Amino acid sequence: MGDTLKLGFVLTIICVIAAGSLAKVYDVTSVIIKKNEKELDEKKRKEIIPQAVAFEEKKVDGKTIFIGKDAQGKAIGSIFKIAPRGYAGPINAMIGIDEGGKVMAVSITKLDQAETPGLGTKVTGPKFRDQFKGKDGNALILKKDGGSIDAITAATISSRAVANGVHEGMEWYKKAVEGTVPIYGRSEAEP
Amino acid sequence: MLFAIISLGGLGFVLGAGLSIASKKFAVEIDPREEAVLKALPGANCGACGFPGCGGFAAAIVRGDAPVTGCTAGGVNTAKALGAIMGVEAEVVKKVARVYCKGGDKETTKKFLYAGIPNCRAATLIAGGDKTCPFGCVGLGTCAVVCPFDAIRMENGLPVVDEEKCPGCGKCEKACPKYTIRVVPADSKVVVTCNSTDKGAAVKKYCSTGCIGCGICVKACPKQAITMENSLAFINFEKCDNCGLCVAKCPTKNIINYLETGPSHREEAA
Amino acid sequence: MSLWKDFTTGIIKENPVIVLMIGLCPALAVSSSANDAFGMSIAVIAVLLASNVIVSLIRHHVPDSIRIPIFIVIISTFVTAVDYIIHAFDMELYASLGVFIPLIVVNCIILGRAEAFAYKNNVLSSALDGLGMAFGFMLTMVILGGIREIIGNGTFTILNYQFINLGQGYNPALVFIMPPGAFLTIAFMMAAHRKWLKK
Amino acid sequence: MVSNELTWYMILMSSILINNIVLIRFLALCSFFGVSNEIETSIGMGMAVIFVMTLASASTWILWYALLLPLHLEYLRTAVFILVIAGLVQFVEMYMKKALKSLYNAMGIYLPLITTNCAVLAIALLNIDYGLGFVNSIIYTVGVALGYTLAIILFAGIKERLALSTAIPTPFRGHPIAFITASLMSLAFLGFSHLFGL
Amino acid sequence: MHLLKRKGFKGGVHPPDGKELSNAKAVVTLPVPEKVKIPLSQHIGAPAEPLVKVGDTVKKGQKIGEAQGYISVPIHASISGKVTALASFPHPAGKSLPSIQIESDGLDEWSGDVKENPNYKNLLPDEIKSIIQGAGIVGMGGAAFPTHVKLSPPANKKIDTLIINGAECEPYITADHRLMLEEPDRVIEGASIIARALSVSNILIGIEDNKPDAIRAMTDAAKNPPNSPLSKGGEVGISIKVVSLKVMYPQGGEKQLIKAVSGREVPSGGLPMDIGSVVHNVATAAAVYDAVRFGRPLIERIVTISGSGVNNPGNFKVRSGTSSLKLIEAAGGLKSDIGKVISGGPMMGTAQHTLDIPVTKGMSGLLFLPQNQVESFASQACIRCGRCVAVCPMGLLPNMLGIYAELDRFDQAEKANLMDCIECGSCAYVCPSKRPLVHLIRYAKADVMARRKKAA
Amino acid sequence: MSDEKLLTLSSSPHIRDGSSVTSVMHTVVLALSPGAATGVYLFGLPALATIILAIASSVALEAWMQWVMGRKITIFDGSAILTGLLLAMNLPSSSPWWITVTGSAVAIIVGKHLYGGLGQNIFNPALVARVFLLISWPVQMTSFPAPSALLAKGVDAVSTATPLTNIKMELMSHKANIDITQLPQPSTFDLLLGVHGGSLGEVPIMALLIGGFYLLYKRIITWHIPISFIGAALAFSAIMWFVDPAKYANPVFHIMTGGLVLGAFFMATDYVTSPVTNKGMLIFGAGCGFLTIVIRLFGGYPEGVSFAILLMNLATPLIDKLVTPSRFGEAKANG
Ligand SMILES: Cc1cc2nc3c(=O)[nH]c(=O)nc-3n(C[C@H](O)[C@H](O)[C@H](O)COP(=O)(O)O)c2cc1C
Ligand SMILES: Cc1cc2nc3c(=O)[nH]c(=O)nc-3n(C[C@H](O)[C@H](O)[C@H](O)COP(=O)(O)O)c2cc1C
Ligand SMILES: Cc1cc2nc3c(=O)[nH]c(=O)nc-3n(C[C@H](O)[C@H](O)[C@H](O)COP(=O)(O)O)c2cc1C
Ligand SMILES: Cc1cc2nc3c(=O)[nH]c(=O)nc-3n(C[C@H](O)[C@H](O)[C@H](O)CO)c2cc1C
Ligand code: SF4
Ligand code: SF4
Ligand code: SF4
Ligand code: SF4
Ligand code: FES
Repeated sequence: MGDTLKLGFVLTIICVIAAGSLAKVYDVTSVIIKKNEKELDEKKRKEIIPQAVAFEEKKVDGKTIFIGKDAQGKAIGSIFKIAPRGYAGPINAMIGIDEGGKVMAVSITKLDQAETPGLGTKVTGPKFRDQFKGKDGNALILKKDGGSIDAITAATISSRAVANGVHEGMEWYKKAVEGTVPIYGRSEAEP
Repeated sequence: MLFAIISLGGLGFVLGAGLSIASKKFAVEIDPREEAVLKALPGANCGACGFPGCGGFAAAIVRGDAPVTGCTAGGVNTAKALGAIMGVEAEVVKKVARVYCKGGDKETTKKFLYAGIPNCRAATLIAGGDKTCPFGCVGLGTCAVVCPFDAIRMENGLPVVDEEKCPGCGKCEKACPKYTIRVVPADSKVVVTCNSTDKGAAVKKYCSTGCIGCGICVKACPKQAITMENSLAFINFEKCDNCGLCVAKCPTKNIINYLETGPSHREEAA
Repeated sequence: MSLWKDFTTGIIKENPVIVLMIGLCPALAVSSSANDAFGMSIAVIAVLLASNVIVSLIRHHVPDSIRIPIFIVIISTFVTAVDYIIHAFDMELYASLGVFIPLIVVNCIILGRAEAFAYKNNVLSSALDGLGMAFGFMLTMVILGGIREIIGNGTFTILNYQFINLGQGYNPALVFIMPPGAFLTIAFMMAAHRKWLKK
Repeated sequence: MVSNELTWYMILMSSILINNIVLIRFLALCSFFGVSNEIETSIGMGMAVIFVMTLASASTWILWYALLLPLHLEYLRTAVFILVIAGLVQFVEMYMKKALKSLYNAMGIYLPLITTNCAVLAIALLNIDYGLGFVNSIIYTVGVALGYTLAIILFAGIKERLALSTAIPTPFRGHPIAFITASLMSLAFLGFSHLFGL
Repeated sequence: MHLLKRKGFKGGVHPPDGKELSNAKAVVTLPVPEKVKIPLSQHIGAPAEPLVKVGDTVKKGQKIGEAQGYISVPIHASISGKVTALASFPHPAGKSLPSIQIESDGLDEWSGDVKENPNYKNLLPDEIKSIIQGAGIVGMGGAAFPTHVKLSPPANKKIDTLIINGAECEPYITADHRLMLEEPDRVIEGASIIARALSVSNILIGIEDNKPDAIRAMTDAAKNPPNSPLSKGGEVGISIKVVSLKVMYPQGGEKQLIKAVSGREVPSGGLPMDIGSVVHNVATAAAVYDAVRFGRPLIERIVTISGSGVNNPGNFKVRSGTSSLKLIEAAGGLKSDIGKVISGGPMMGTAQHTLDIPVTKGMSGLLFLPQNQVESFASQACIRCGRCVAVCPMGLLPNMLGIYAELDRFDQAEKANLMDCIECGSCAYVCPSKRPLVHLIRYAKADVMARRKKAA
Repeated sequence: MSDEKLLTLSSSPHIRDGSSVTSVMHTVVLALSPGAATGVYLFGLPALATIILAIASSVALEAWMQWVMGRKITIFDGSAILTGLLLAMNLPSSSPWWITVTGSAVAIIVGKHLYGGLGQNIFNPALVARVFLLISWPVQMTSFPAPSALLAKGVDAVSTATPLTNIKMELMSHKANIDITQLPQPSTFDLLLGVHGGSLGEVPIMALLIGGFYLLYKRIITWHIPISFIGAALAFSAIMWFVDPAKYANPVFHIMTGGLVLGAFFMATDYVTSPVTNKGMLIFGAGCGFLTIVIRLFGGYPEGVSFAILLMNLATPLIDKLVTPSRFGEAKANG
């Protein structure tokens, strides 16, 4: 029995040391991780609306949108997520829409999708994404479908998914958000 | 932090204590000697011991089902090592494979053209093999194929054993349909390399080097080590002291003295 | 001399992945680009070195019957630490290595070395052995990842620096960055290694 | 990707065929290559994996949601999980060896191999990462283990045939040709990719 | 007209039969040879022991070799004359084996032991069996298994059917065909005697339907058996039925024949008697008739000499021990470029290395193939086409047996039912990779048999 | 020591049926030629170039491999020609040369000779190559020039989608009201002749069927695999069609499109990679047919024949192990 206790004891000590050190590592790194994650999100939003200095989070119709504001606190655009179904699952994109109801930018990072590498993943490239800039309405769908977006060769499905996603996002935005969100010139001081 | 220490520590304690209890409660005896034996074996997994690989042999030794001398591949040293582990004295003689036929392609006649599998045992299923001599080496090299130590090569339709590589595992002997390759004590160097018990006249018809049973060697041997059995000279290893006097006398040059051929010399020195 | 041998065996003669065939999972799973492969190797080096050293240090105080759980605790501590550190400093690498960082715990190389070497040898030897094995792992990983990335993507990137870019004219063979390509590449590496060692 | 929204047979399809743990996800490779020389042993290995994985998934899931998460000890996850798995396997092995000799001979001898089988830990972790409920975790685990069993049995069949071939070029004999085979198996399994939109 | 499935079995092949070379040639009885070399081993089982010395004079039909044990038969002089040698001579089996050489005195006198038995119809089964054994009768269908053994099943095996094998499925061989055509009565009578020895009343005679004339002759003979021994004396009447069989090699294989004529399947590893059947060749039946009716031992048989290597193929009745050189002469000599000589048919026969071999009781034919018909040995890896599997009449996997044998994996081969193989050669015949499957199988069988013997 | 001419001795049987590996392979090549010729007729010179290049590179690579390994060079046994031809028939007629050559290399080196050459491989070499190429270069491997008249320049011919791709695209659009019956598709007659987009050798169904029946007639192949393959595909697609004709195409359409006929008669029947017993072949064929339809209807790829055959190839050793012929005398052994 003494032996048993001894073994248990040794292992306990090791575990205690391990747990202690892990707790320490966690304490140190978790702060950095949280900061990094926040910065990353911020960075993404900044990329979509570079002029914005601050973002306001708002829930509309069950969806989170971020309203970007300039130095004067004026709303200059909104950012929200879309997740159209692509070739291999959802493509988690973010789009920004300016005060005139036109697309400011579409952001899709490599981590946001699972399309075929070298094929569907091309939707993450600027060449495809930048086509959406400054467009609205039916211009947002693929040329094949009557719009103005060029599909990626041999990845029509992914391209169409993104285009339709952006288009539907825009429709939703117009319907649900317009009027409830104070952009379009009206400024509102922060409380 | 506190929770962390308590939970992981607790888990550690439970596991440590639990495992130690369990290992006692469920203990199953494993013989440490088995591991030691396995380590002492050469690990060629040749199977010559008759067990499935070295592991099987090790288990058998520990069970007492196999002798410590069972590993022919390992030779004397292995046997000694195993003897030390198992606490028994090993007594082994170094063995080697020797070819008991000297009638290659050049010396012998064929009775037909063989069209079949290049395997000596398979070939003897067809009219006993294509050589006119019913006792001679078939020459298709099955012994060389089965040798796990790559110690046999074929020359002039006969196997040649590299004594240095051959540990005397006996696989070739088992594979040979004619018993023309045999594992014998390595220090018996003078060998009658014929297997034919036909009468001299018959042998002469089909082989220019076969033993014709003339008996000259019997007379030449100062040790009375040679006897004539069924028209074939037979050397008793126990009596023969490798003097080689018979070699010079044999009219068909059938007797070979391995002392004078390469590899065995060096081995003797070592 | 013997120390040098402790170090080099792991790199070539007993290369963990292509000779000992251990630690295969991370080697194949995170080698679709040289960058990931490199990052993974660094993580493995850190864990392997640290665990070998610690195990070797405490080896006289470890009761035989619970050595495995003790090793596991030690290793998993380092692995978790490495996991958090990567998470903190390279988000993208963290995302692509994914579940394979915690899996370093069960990577047979680490436990295997702890058990087979560090548990029986002094600290210096163990450290060198760990380093050698880890470098062997890294070498295989970078070559494997490099081949796969060059053929399958037309690029070769380490630490986010692009060394090779075959450009637009090259049509990458996508299969190389997919699962079959990993198995295929490592098979050829093994065969080449054998052929090379035989000579 | 597996999630709680999928029906049970979709989870199975995904884990057995589409994301086959060995051929597509690269887990459990050591035993896949090591214990696949005969169909019979590979079946034993498969059974052992199914058993251990299910046990491990269930216990780690409970530990996570009942202990680590409430106490905010997420960072102990790896250490706790692997300890529990290792301990579990060792208990099971010892118990079987003593009490269930015939079962032990059929699959117990493969148990130690499983401790270091990264798939067991991986699935325990993935159950958490995917946020699967308890039942879905078990379904997913069983699916993964079945996928492993399927792959290793097919592989063992092929390897038995390869063992009868004396014509494989020397540098490729043994492991390299086994990897080539795994590569081509994986190629064939890519045919299942995106099955049912998964 | 083939609405009804013709009688046959599963698998099999259709080699070109070459029978047209000799099936229209009536049997020619060769003159008494001046010298015979009679091997002491002409059957399966222990060889006979010689009863004569060099210099002894012997008469035709005199016993010159004594059977050794139960599975063995005596050997008889096939000519009258003087014993001139007791030595080893080439034997169709390939090696040289002990034989008795007799030089003829030209008289061809029967030994006094040979006595007619006009009352043979009243013989009891045991008496018939001992006459058959004493006459040295062995199966003439190829295997040369002592006939009396097959007639004495253990008490627990109830035999209800006698099957007479007139299939003669081997290409080229026409000896049985001519026998059935020319002397159907002898066959029917012999079959009836065997039936009586076995106490069965049901005789089925299987003949491939490429021999319609033989089927007709046998059917006629069977319809009114000249003096059927069993129909007399108040015992049960016997029924003799001729069954026409699908032409398919190896229809004459015992197990295949039984399956075809009676639908019964001999269990794996079993014997025909396990399912109440006994099979005998037509020539065996005729020999039984000669022995029981006339007291004559088995000293002559019909041999087909054929193949495109001989000038004049034909069927010859010859004394056992006659040199094959005599037969060649009778068949008009050889064309120059003979490459292969086969005792028996091309599918199962044994290749010979000399032209001078003695005729034995089991030799149904001698085949001479010119060099350009000799198959060269150029085998490749198995391409797994499955043809061998499809044709194997025993339902085996010949491709796997071959591979196992090649790798010396005899245990695996044995598990794959190696020992069920009847060595019919169908598999090797169809293999596009020209794999020597039968040779490989024999190689493996030899090993398994040696091990079984050692274990026993 | 003597000059006397010796007789030859071998084991029985002493006669052979005259078939040989070479003659078998050449017969299959002959049987494929109507299909290949129609392919060339439909897609013009580029198709011819692809065929010639595939065959030439396969044969050359086989010779090279055998030379490197120090083996006997057996390029004239026809198996490399056949592999090359079948590979070409599985490619779009417009394949760039490097795709064709890479395909041959994968087929001959990885698919065949690493396993030890003819008879030893586990997977169908041509299909290994095709799937390898499809996954590596999906753009090139799924761009099919429209068929045009003889000698048309394929280079600038318009690309068309195959009938199966049409359907897959519709399904993948995730629209609410999918109705594939409304899609423009070639007529049955055009399908028979092969006047639509697709790999150069898979479209001419009629010509392929002629070749397939020739193989059956010559007894190079047996009916088991083609019939069970097509039968299973027919049965399973019919069930799904009854379930929802708007989402699942009718069974006849399934048989006549894609590589099903080519696969069923010429590729699934490859001796080396399919089971040896008739029962095994039935299981194998049925598995191929079922998996083909599963992949077509529910998978990510429009076409599933290649994958289905490869998947069944990898089950072949197991099938051969489990499904053995009924042994003579076994059934009644205990009865
Ligand atoms: C291996 C493979 C991967 C594919 N991956 C994608 C993909 O990621 N995104 C996509 O839209 N289509 C993908 N496809 C679908 C085809 O490329 C399909 O033919 C294409 O989407 C049709 O577009 P096209 O009309 O531009 O040729 C893939 C196809 C294959 C064979
Ligand atoms: C493949 C094969 C083919 C045979 N063909 C014949 C045949 O055509 N005619 C025949 O009488 N016996 C043939 N036999 C021998 C029979 O199996 C059986 O031994 C014989 O008919 C028994 O009669 P017996 O003892 O009178 O010879 C063949 C045997 C085998 C294995
Ligand atoms: C194209 C084709 C299809 C066939 N289909 C069948 C079939 O579905 N069922 C069947 O029993 N026989 C079918 N047969 C008949 C076979 O050729 C053969 O008669 C039968 O399979 C017997 O073969 P077995 O000796 O392997 O039993 C078919 C023949 C051909 C040429
Ligand atoms: C009926 C038949 C079908 C064949 N099909 C293929 C095939 O689909 N692909 C291929 O590479 N070889 C095929 N071959 C050729 C040959 O079997 C192939 O090269 C071997 O797989 C190589 O070992 C076929 C041969 C035959 C007789
Ligand atoms: S006579 Fe002797 S040496 Fe000559 S071949 Fe025969 S056994 Fe060999
Ligand atoms: S010694 Fe025996 S096995 Fe070796 S080649 Fe001669 S006959 Fe064959
Ligand atoms: S395996 Fe035997 S029984 Fe079967 S076909 Fe071949 S020789 Fe005949
Ligand atoms: S017939 Fe020949 S090539 Fe075909 S499966 Fe049988 S052994 Fe192999
Ligand atoms: S099983 Fe995954 S690394 Fe060994």
